[in-house]
Amino acid sequence: MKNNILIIGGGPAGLESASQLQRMGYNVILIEKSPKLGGHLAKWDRLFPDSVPADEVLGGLLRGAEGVKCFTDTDVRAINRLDKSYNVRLTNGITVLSDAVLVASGFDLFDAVKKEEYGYGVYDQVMTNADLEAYFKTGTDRRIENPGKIGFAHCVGSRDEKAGCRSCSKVCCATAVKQAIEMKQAFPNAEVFCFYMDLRLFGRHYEDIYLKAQKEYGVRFIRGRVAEVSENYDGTLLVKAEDTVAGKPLKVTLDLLVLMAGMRPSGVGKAIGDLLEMPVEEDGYFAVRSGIAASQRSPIPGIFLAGAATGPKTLPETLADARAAAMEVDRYLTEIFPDAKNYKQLVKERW
Amino acid sequence: MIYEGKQKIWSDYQKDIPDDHYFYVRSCIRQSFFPASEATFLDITRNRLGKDIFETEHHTTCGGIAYHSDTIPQETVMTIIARQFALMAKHGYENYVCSCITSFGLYCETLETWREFPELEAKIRENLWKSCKLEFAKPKFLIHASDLIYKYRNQIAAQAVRKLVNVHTGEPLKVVEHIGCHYSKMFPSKGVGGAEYPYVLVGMIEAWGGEIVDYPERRHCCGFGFRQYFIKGNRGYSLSNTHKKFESMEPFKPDLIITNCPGCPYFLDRWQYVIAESTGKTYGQDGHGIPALTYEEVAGLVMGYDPWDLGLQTHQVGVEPLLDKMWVEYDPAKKFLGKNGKDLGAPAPCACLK
Amino acid sequence: MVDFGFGLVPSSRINLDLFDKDKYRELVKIEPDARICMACGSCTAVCTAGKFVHTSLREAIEDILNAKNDKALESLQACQLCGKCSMVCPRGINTRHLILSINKVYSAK
Amino acid sequence: MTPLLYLLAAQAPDPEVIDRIPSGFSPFVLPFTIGVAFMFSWIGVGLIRLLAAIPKSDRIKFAKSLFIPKTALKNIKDLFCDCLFHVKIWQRKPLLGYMHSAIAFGWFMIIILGHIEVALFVPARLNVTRGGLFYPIFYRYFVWMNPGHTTLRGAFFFFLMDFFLLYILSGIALAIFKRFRSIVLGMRHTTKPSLADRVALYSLWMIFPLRLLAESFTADLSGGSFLTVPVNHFWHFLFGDKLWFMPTWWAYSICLGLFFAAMPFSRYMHILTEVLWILLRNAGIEPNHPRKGVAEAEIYACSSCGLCLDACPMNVQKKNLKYSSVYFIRFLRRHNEKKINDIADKCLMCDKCHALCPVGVNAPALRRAQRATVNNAIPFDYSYLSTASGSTLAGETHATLGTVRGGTGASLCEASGGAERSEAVARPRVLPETATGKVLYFAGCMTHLTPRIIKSVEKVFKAAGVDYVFADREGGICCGRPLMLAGRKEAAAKVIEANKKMIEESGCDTLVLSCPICLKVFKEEYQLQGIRIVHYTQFINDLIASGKLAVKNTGEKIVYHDPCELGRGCGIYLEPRAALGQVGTLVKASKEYDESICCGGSLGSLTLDMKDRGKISESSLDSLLANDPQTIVTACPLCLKTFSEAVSNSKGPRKDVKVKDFAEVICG
Repeated sequence: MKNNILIIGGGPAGLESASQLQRMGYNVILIEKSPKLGGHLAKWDRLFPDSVPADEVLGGLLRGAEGVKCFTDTDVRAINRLDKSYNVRLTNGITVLSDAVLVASGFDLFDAVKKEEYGYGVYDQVMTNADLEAYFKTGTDRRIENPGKIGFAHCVGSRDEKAGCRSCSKVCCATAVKQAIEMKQAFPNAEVFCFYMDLRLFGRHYEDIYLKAQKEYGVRFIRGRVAEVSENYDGTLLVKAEDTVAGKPLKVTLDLLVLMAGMRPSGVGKAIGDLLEMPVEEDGYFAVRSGIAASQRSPIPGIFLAGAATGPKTLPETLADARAAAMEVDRYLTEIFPDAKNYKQLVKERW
Repeated sequence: MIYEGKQKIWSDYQKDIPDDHYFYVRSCIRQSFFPASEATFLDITRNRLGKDIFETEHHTTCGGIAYHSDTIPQETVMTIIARQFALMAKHGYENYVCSCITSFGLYCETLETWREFPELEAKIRENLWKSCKLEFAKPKFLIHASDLIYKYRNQIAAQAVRKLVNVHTGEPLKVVEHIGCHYSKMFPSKGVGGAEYPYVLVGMIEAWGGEIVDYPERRHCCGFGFRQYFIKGNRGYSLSNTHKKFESMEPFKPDLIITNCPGCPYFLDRWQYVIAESTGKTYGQDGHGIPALTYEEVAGLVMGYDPWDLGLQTHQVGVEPLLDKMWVEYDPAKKFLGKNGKDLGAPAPCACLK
Repeated sequence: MVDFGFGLVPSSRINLDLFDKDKYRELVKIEPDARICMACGSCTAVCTAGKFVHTSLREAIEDILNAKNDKALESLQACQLCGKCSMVCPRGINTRHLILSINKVYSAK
Repeated sequence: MTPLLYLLAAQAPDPEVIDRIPSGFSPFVLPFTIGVAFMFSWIGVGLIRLLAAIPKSDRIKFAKSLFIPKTALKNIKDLFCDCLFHVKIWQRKPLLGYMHSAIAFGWFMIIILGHIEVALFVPARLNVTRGGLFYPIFYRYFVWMNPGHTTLRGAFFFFLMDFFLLYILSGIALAIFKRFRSIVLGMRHTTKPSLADRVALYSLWMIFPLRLLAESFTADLSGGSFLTVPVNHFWHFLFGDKLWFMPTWWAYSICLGLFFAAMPFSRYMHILTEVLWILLRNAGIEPNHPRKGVAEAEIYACSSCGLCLDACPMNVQKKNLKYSSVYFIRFLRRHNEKKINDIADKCLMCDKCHALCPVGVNAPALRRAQRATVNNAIPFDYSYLSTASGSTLAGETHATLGTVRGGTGASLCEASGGAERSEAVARPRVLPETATGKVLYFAGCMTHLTPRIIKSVEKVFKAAGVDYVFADREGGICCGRPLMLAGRKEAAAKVIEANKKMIEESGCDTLVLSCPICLKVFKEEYQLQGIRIVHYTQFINDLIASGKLAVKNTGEKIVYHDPCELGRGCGIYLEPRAALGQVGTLVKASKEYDESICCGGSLGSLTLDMKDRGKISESSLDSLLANDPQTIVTACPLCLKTFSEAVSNSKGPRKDVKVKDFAEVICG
């Protein structure tokens, strides 16, 4: 008998776990709320640290998930937990009886408007990391016209309790360094500044791009959070921060400021979580059975988690997490689920 | 600048302002700096808008100046404040309107502190009873006087005899708005429009036909800063603050500065004189300064009050060029006449500031 | 002019708009390592001269980038070129040449 | 010798040689005469300019030196050994030495013998007005051998002339061969010749074959020996009775003319300048400017032989060849400022090129002088060095410095050393007057980055019961050598002055240094009267030799690395080896003693980057590990740190090799 598995979310985590579970012989149904598969990856141009085209990676994921039943533009309307399975009614009218649910609802980019002092949506020359990726993809953005001085503000909506997020978003430092290099490549005469609190370049080759940004591109790294931004008479930006290494306040006039919006728990994911009664932690991300030993299992039996639904992750981490989640689903469906008699006991022991 | 972006933020920071029955508390220093402003406020609200505004001669200072100068224990300040509130309740009011920003900030701070620490509130209640035999009460609405003018800005515009427009060019006047720091920087949600893009004064200017100038150092303090000003040795810092603001707004060529705090119009006005006389630099047109007015004064001007009744002669920076631009009729001979018609004497002319 | 007994206080703020691009380009041309400092402070910590007077290559690099060229020279004028800093620099910056180069480029008016 | 020759002449009453051309002139001599006249006038003017650029005191010193017997003898010896026989090259690369001496000595002899022949047979022609400039050179053209009157004396000269011609030709053949296959002569790299070099070089190659040709064509008329006569017969066999020999003499003269005309602009200028340089060098005159005065003689004395190319440790990478001393000197000659500075700054100052130079050109000193022209002007402020005085600091330094007496004082030192550490004052540390130790140990900046050296040295001192004072336990000031290496002689003087004061006030009689960089400058610049300045390798070797320090031989296979400043810099090669021989088995490195390869960590280079230094470390390790030692021992903190890092960063079995300091190995 082929078990039905419902995967919620068609981003990298959802696609990768769908592909793995399908290979294992399960009947996988994937739903995606937006009209397109790929999540944030579909909107990104190149990926750190090696500037691999995002389309290439996404293409591989989509090829892997070929044959999976995918419903785009589809959300969950209602969920009923039966004895062991879930009866899920979708917004497209279809009802799925699913033996396991994998939530891969990902993350939302922090809404940079909320950092009022940075003036995103108010000042003409302020944009976000996502806007810049869109520019790299399309080649047009009204804000970018041969900028002479470009700033990157790290930690926008990350490590900022006032913005509702105490933790680090993990990917912004590397993204900022990558984008700084790309902007220097596009505009070799530009001066580029990165305003950081700590450079959290923990991954393999990440330090290399940092060095490259300094050595080959002359990117200036300033240790200090951007504190406020104003617009000058000529439309340029006046940016203030402290150079905490020098221990002095600092100001600079910029032609463009890119805000490195961090990761926030997905709003859509939260709604689905509510339907499933999934617990969330203080940081807004879904709680897991054990952060170390069982980080792809929800505290609720039969519900699994993959990717940024359980906290900020880089893309390779997300994909590894998705594969691990697929293994967890498989273990559950072979070891616990089929034993109708001892199901409750087994869940107690092994979940 | 994307106007829609600011509108979106403004819509997030709206506060409830009651329609009528206000208990009005004056500001200590405004009464000596710009005494006509409060009088104008009462005249507009009572006589032009027909509101019930009550004030009592028994209210005192809020204690803010002493508090910010670190010369008074917090409990004492809170008891003074509790007495003010008790007076309001005693007279049957629950909408507390204060004229001073320092007071407004301190009231907000005190109410928040009481909310966080009920045991402190209990203690103050006891203090109040022990010292004044008054019943403790808290206002239902805490409002700054500028909030009221903001609320009735459109009614004022309807009664206006002129707009904030340069009659010679037909262009709207360029107005710099400056809120007092303690209006919304401590508690953004307590101020109309929040702290980043405060709307309370912007709303008035828009309603009365002016154009807002958004200059880089708009967030910066006027330079009052209690300890910076009170001690002469620190006064240079106060001056430098103001200087920084003027340097920043200079390229925008503003016609007028509008403020809602006791200290701001005073320092933005007087320091222009000090900067001019000590460095030779002036920021208005042709060696003039930029008039820094209170919101009541601006409201009075658009509603057709006589400039000398509004107390515009108490400003160091001459307001005549602004009056000319707005086509306000005035009698230069009456500029320095007292209320009783006696000549107060004109101040000595400045060397640099016209 | 009137003396009020107080006046404008000079700002301690760094103004990056004053950064001397041309001189920096000259410096980087003769010593590209100037770019790769990550402000760890090892050089300052081991400095032989720094034991006696304030001496810091880390600060000097920072000062140049922060448009305070004269201060950069000040931070280096006690240097004895002993080379300890070059031995401890985790980025392998040729610190002695950098010090000489900063002096050459920035003391030329 | 000449009377003997006349004795031989006495046997022949009739003239043996007849002046064939009465005018003593033929147009073909013109190219040579013009060339050589040009060269001599050029050199004459150059010499006057050069001498004028030398300070007057040095000029007097130079003139006097020529008459001091000892110096004069050395001059003669050096002129013969260096200029003619190229003894230094012989010692290292015999084939190459043969090549150089064949050309130099052979040519020298031909010129001398030519003149002797003229003097013997047609003495009138030595007069300049009668062709003295060219006649001895083209002697064979101008004379006719009186048949039947040949004497033993004539045959003797014919033989000698042919012999030396053959000798030169063998050298030329090697030289031509070397151009194409230099490695056979022991050279991995050869210099790239400039245009003038090429003109002179190809002329030089042609001169002697053409001389053979010309002389062989006329050998039946003017005589010849075992070489020219058979060749002459061959020509007769080929072309018949009448030989048309004028073109050969023209060609010979043109080649000579070309060579001499190109000489002032080519490396061959060294042939004559070397003489002057040797005289100046032996007079003890040092250059005070990188290209004026003595330096000019020095740079023109460079023969561009290219031995420094292989000597230079940087040349493990081909891209660094352009920074070698030979090119530095070439650009000094050409006044190419940009390149001069680049090259001057790159050098590691390991001194190997100087040690190996056949003419003793001190290129590192020239580079230092060049650096001084740029770096001396940099404003520095060392006023802080003079703020401290011995008496003001005596009270608190006493405890910090910790005088150690024998083994028992150890705990005292450690206890009191830490106690006042927090009070380290912001002034140079000065020794207390109460310090009684006669031995002063100065670790130096770099040694403080390698605490194992300090620890081992102290351990050795305590074991041997040395009563010593540790001068810079809390850190001192720099010795001044790095400043000197950067060309900042004036700044160095200030640092030296401060240190000198500290040492003199200490009352020590022996100063022990663990850093060779310090050692060199202390020895050369400090002029510490009555204080013995020794490296710890020397000091410890003495301790072992005198039985004060007992060591145990572990049999460990040890290779010793000669630090540049210790070996080539101070000439200390044997003491460390003698001591190490007592604790282990010494194996050889492929390059050692004065040929030792710099570790790559040298403070000398101003611009060499990490990567390039790494390559040098690798090549130095290659040499050290040639005989599979277990341990590399060095006696310099910089070498120690550099090798330790290089070994730990390398791959494969090399990672297991231990890198230890000399004292570390001694104390086991």
